[in-house]
Amino acid sequence: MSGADTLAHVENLTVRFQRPHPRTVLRDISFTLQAGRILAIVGESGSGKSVTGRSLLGLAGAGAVVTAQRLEIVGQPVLGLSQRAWRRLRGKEIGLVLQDAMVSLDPLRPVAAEIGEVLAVHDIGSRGTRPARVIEALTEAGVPRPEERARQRSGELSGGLRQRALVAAAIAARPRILIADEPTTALDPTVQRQILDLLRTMAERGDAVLLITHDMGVVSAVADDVLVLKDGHVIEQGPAQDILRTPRHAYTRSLLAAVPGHRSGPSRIAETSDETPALAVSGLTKHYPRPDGAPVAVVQDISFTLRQGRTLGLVGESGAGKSTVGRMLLGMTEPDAGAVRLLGDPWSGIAEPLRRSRRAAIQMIYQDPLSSFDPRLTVRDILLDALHAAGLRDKPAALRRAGELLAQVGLPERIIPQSPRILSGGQRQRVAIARAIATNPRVLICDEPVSALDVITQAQVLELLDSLQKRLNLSMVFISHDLGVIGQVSDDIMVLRDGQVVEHGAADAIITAPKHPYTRQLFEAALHLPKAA
Amino acid sequence: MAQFRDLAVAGARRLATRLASGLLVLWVSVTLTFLALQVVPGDPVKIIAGPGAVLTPDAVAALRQQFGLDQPAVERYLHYLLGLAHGNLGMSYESQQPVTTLIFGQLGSSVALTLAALSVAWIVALLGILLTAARSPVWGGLGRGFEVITSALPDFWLGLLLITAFSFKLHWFPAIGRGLSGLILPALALGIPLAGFLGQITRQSFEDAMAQPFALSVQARGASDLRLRLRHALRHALLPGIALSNWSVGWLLGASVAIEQIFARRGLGALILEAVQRRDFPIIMGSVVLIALVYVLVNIVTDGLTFLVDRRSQAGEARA
Amino acid sequence: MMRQVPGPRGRLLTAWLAAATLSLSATAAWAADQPQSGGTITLATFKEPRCLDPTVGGDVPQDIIAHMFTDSLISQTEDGAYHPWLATSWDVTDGGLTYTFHLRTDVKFSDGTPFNAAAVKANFDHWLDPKTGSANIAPQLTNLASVTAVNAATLVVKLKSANAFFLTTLANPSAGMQSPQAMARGNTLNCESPVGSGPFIVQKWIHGSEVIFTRNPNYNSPPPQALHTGPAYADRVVWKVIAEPATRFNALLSGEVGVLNGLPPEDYITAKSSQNIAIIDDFQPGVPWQVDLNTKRAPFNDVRVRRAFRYSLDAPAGLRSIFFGAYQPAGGPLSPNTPFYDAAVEHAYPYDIKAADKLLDAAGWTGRDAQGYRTKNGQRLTVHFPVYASTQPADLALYEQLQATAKKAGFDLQIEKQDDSKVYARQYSWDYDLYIDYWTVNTPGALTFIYDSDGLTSLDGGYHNNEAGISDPHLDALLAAGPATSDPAKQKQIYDEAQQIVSDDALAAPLYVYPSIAAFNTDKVRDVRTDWSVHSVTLYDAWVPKN
Amino acid sequence: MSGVAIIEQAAVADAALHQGPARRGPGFAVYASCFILALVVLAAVWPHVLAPTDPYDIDPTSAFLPPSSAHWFGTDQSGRDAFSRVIHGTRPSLLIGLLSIATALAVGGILGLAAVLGGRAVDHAVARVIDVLFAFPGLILALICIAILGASPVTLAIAVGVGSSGGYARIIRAQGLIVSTSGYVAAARMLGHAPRRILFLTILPNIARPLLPLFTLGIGQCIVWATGLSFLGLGVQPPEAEWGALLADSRSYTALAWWLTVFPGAMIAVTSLSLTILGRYLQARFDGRDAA
Repeated sequence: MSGADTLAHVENLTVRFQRPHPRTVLRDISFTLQAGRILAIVGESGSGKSVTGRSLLGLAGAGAVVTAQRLEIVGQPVLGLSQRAWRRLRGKEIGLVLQDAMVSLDPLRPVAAEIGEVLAVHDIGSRGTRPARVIEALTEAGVPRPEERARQRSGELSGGLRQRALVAAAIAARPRILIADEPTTALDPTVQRQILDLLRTMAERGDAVLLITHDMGVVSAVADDVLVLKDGHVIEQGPAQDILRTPRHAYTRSLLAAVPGHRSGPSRIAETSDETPALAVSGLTKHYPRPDGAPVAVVQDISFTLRQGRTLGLVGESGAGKSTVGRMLLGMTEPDAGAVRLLGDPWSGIAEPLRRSRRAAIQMIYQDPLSSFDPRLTVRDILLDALHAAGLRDKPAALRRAGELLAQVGLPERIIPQSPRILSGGQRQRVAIARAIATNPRVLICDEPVSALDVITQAQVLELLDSLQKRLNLSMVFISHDLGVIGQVSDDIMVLRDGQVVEHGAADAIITAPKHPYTRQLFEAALHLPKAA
Repeated sequence: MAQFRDLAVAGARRLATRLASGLLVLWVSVTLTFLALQVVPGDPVKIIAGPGAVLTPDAVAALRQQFGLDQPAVERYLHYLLGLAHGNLGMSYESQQPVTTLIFGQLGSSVALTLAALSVAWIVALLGILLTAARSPVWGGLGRGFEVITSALPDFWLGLLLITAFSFKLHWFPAIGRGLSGLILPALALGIPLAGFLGQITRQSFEDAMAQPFALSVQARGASDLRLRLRHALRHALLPGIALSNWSVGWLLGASVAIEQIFARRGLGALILEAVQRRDFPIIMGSVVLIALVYVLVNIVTDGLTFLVDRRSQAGEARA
Repeated sequence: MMRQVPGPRGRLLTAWLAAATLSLSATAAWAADQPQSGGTITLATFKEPRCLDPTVGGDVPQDIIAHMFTDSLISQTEDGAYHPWLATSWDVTDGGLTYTFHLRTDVKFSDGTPFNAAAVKANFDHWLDPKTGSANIAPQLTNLASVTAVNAATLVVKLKSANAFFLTTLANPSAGMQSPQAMARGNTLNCESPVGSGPFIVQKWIHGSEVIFTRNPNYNSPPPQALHTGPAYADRVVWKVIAEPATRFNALLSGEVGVLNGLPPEDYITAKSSQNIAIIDDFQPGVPWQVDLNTKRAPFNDVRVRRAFRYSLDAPAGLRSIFFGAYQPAGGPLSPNTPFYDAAVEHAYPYDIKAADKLLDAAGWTGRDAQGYRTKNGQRLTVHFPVYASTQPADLALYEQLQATAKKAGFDLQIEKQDDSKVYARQYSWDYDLYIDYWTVNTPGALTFIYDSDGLTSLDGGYHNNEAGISDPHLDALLAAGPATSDPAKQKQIYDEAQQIVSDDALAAPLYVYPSIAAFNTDKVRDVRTDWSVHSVTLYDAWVPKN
Repeated sequence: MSGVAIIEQAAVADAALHQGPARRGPGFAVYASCFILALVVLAAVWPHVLAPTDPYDIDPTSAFLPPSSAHWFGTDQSGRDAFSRVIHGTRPSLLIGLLSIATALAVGGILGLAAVLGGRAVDHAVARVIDVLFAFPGLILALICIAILGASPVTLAIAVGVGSSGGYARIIRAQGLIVSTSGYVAAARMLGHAPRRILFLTILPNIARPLLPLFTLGIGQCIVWATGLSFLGLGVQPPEAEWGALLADSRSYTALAWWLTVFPGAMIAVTSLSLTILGRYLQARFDGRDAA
């Protein structure tokens, strides 16, 4: 590649931190950013990928010691640059897009002020011409009705618009380099797709994009080149096509394997139609009052039957009513209309004391397991409490059982006296699962159980759920916005939108031949890995 | 334009809510105080007549009638509420002057001191924050230490030290000075401990704001540290402190009781202290009324300040 | 003077003796300067009155205020002689039952109302009106029969019985003449802005802070003792309240305040050594600052215990350390400058723990408990001493010292600091063993107020003057005989015996003579005098030197 | 080409990178505070150990002696040893502080729990009361309480407690709302536990968790307030050596005997400061555990 197109040179970049204790977070990373190309840095959290991006901005963090053989941005060596000189580069030559615009844009200031700031700081345009440039940047970022949006604050915008506004702020001064740090994480698939397309457009216009992500799906969607990082070291580096198709390194392969995808093949359980369904739901409806008092249907007329040992995937974008359905299935929220039957007996519309004795049969796994643990309790207390609820009050027996449960979820027994707070995210979720199965439930409601986890952990937890389901003959309702995950775990899929069922049927059928346009749109937006060579 | 109209409507609605809840607060405080004062033993006539006054039964009856003490409690209560509605808070037992006159006579001095102390508190707190918050651990430690130490300082002790050192010994300030020069020391004595409290709260939110991703975004745009602090983090940092304005003003009113004694200032604190010492119930009731009004007023000002700093909530209400 | 007023006793009756003793060294320095008109005098004192009308209630600060804006009917000099003031002369007839006053006719109150006999009658009516609630003048006029305005210049007052102190009462500043038109407005308004014919006019009362006076430009009625005639020199007088002693004194040092009424004792030495501070250093006649011993209940119902208590107190030591010698110790029932003061009882009770121990042993208080207090039948020798929450710190410190020495004799002296109203309530119900008392009065008749059995009867409201609760027919007889005779030798004999009885019975423990200490900053004001009647500060002759 | 080092000082994004500040152990300040508080407690329980001189023993001949080796804090107007008086003043001051905070937490706890457990209507009403109580000048509320109850150390403590209860009621209510709507309470319900078990084993213990740091912080504040009222003459009886009363006594002598003002006040400040530092530390530990 010609030097003229190289917008950034990075040779043997090493970053050390002195606080709170000395450690090296990045060691000898080298790469270049080329005009018109997207370089993706992939890694799990703690791999050093964010620090890499921030080092290019001179913002590696407090107490960071950044060294390199060569560090050039748009032809200018930047090592040893004064803060003042760095400021001239930031925003003007390099733009930064962070993960969540809700917190990455100043929530107190209108979007226009945020975008305009970069122009004001670099003295681009005049007070009079800047508003026009702000509108232009918003338009470039694909924001419809930019004049109106410019007046709003980030909190008043939808997730997608907000993220575009953030992009607009990053490109307003027309930097040649754009660093996008997890720009689509936690976004709904359709929005994610739009943002990635936007990055692609930037690259095609001749800018260089450094995309930082943990998701191989995102890499495969837009990246030209890939750099795989682990613990501050480069594992693998090269053109995206090569690495995605023929990963040389085992770590890269595990990252790729962790991307959830459709598990093809027939359902696992032989169908026995006369069996009592685990859950039978008919005409489930729930309204909530709007601030002005008028009721809004959050869930409308949902019916399904969950057969024992099977998994129903409940998918939809945020606000689709998935979680409300989950709460009604759990008997935590009473439906306004319709009924839930659990294992053949009425479950909704009965008195709480009646329900209480049967609660053991239906348990839940949360997105954020930590918040579901009493902060005073250790793993042991948590499990004993659950076993107490299940009727096991003999302490030695309960302790033995707790050990078995930990073994079942693949946790070492030594964590039993520990507080969940000091466990990793994956371990916490396993404790939550152990607690859920402690009562010998028949049904598990999983509400986004892996959304907050790293890809590899996510894969492991999904595998654990799968094996437990088989072993314990659990029936599951699996709620997620992630089509990949839903596709992987579900026997049946129900697609929700604005509280209504869009499509409902066997997973295979829906994935391979979605009927409803919305379902199709969802699937088109979803990211897929290229088939391995 | 529609947006502005919505805002105005929302603002007016909020104002109305504040006033209505203020009325409620006023009524509840007056009623509770009235009830509480009923159980205090002792005959108010003794207080009215003054210590050791020679009272004939006629005189007692005259005083009872004059102060409405010959009526049953319920009637006195209704009478008080009626008077309150007309801005009449009754007569002081002690000085036999209208309570409103006495309170208004002290108001100017108290308002001046409260505003001066609030200014001192905010200036000291914000200077400390801007200089030391979200900087190196040494600076942060210094700032934090200053805040913890000042917030633990007894205001009346600080006042004694200040007046002894700067007025009695060094003669930099007058002992009983009026006007600005007399305001400085008491405002410092009140403002410095309050600055410690405000500083702690503000530092927390300032450092939180500086650790938010948007702060990184701002820096990535090439903005200077000062710009980040002043234009972004400070706004966020101000909010919790502003929300505590009512508490701050309440704290100042309370602390001013001792400070006014030390600096020989007149003001509401001194008035209330005397009323309590002499069991001058009408003044106590009047003070409660005044405090309830201050509560409403400060709430409205707080709303206004919050709106200046953070228009999100109002905008949200306007849309709803 | 002007100490904290502990209770109803803080009334100034009339004095025979004047004070106005200026510190000579301070006088010499500026004696050559000539008085000049103009300027503002700031006077600071420790307590704000409830009302500016001196007869509503009746408290020490009100007397000073009365001096500013009123003139009295007659005046007194230090020799005890009566002199004309608003009354040019008077005749006493009918064996002391009829007083005929001849009044000036050229005096106007500052609101323009003329001063005349009708106005004087209106004042008498005002004093006696229950609504006024006069606690100082009205009780002294209980034997009044009638007041008649014969014509504009002549007033006749008839008494039911002879009263040697009647003119004394009229010379009291509290009995200053007020405008009938102003008094007719009712207490509320008259308290705010009373009107008299005095050298200054009440302009504004800023409650809690200050009273502002302006010069009365038409003033033509100074008493004969004044140094000049015509209007006062100062344009304005700001009468400030500064409760905090240290602040008050430092304001004087810095010149923010020109005159200090009530020099804090702890600052006495500093004031004395300051070049520009003049001290008016005197004490007042009457009954000294003392604690009355309640003889109506144990333990002070036993005279041996009372005497033991007196032996156990070492007030002079406390006065030296706390009051820096500014206050003089007192030992007898009357202050040394009171007529018929008997020096024989001054040192009747020196500090003598052994004597106290002996008396207490004899009285049966032989036990000692763990804390070292004496007991009798399992009862601790406890002495309850309610004091006002508003007590000045120096006094409190003195009581604490008394507490400490009394403990050595085995007394558990409990200083019970309470709200003023609560302390009054305890006085009303005899719920105390010690009670603070003093009378600033220039006659031995002060003893009558305190020890006559008439004083046992509670005035309405429960207040009783005889706080010791003593009812001794012989003492009553002596106290009645005193004012009735006009033979000085006889009077001396009577009052000597009375003082002996009070001292022997240990009805009260005197602590110090009531001080009359004022101070002024000579850079800011000159010719501050204490009044020719009751020692309170007067500013009629005072003037502001030009720098 | 040699590597050039850039050392950044900007603290920005620190938290973003490190997922919050590392949990800090108790630093020097915390240890120092604990040491001082240990001394304070010692002074309260066995004052004679620290100050053998009788605090009430007067000696008018040695009044107003400046600090010396014989009298560390000098002597007062009656020649009493000021150090001894300050040390002996610890017990009443501390007791008043403890009784105040106990009252404050009791009143605050009753209001806060009533709001949390009483249902929506009760919460609405109580929340209003709490708001007013919080904004009402605590010291003036305390003054009014004293006007009603009369002045004594106990009523002083109760008055300060009532006066400061608004803040505690607020915190307890807020904590109560967090707990009762928390995931773990929902989880306990979903496990099928009886409501009473959830209330006593989950909700109440978790509401009580922040009380220890609050209590610690609160004593310091209550001591400052109570000494303030005592300073105004509304507290202990003479000659009791309570810190506020000592300060009040010293007022007349500030220009003459600075030591009488400086030491009792410093004692209040240092005690309050130590309690604040310890309380903040406990609070940070508590928050850290919650947030992690």
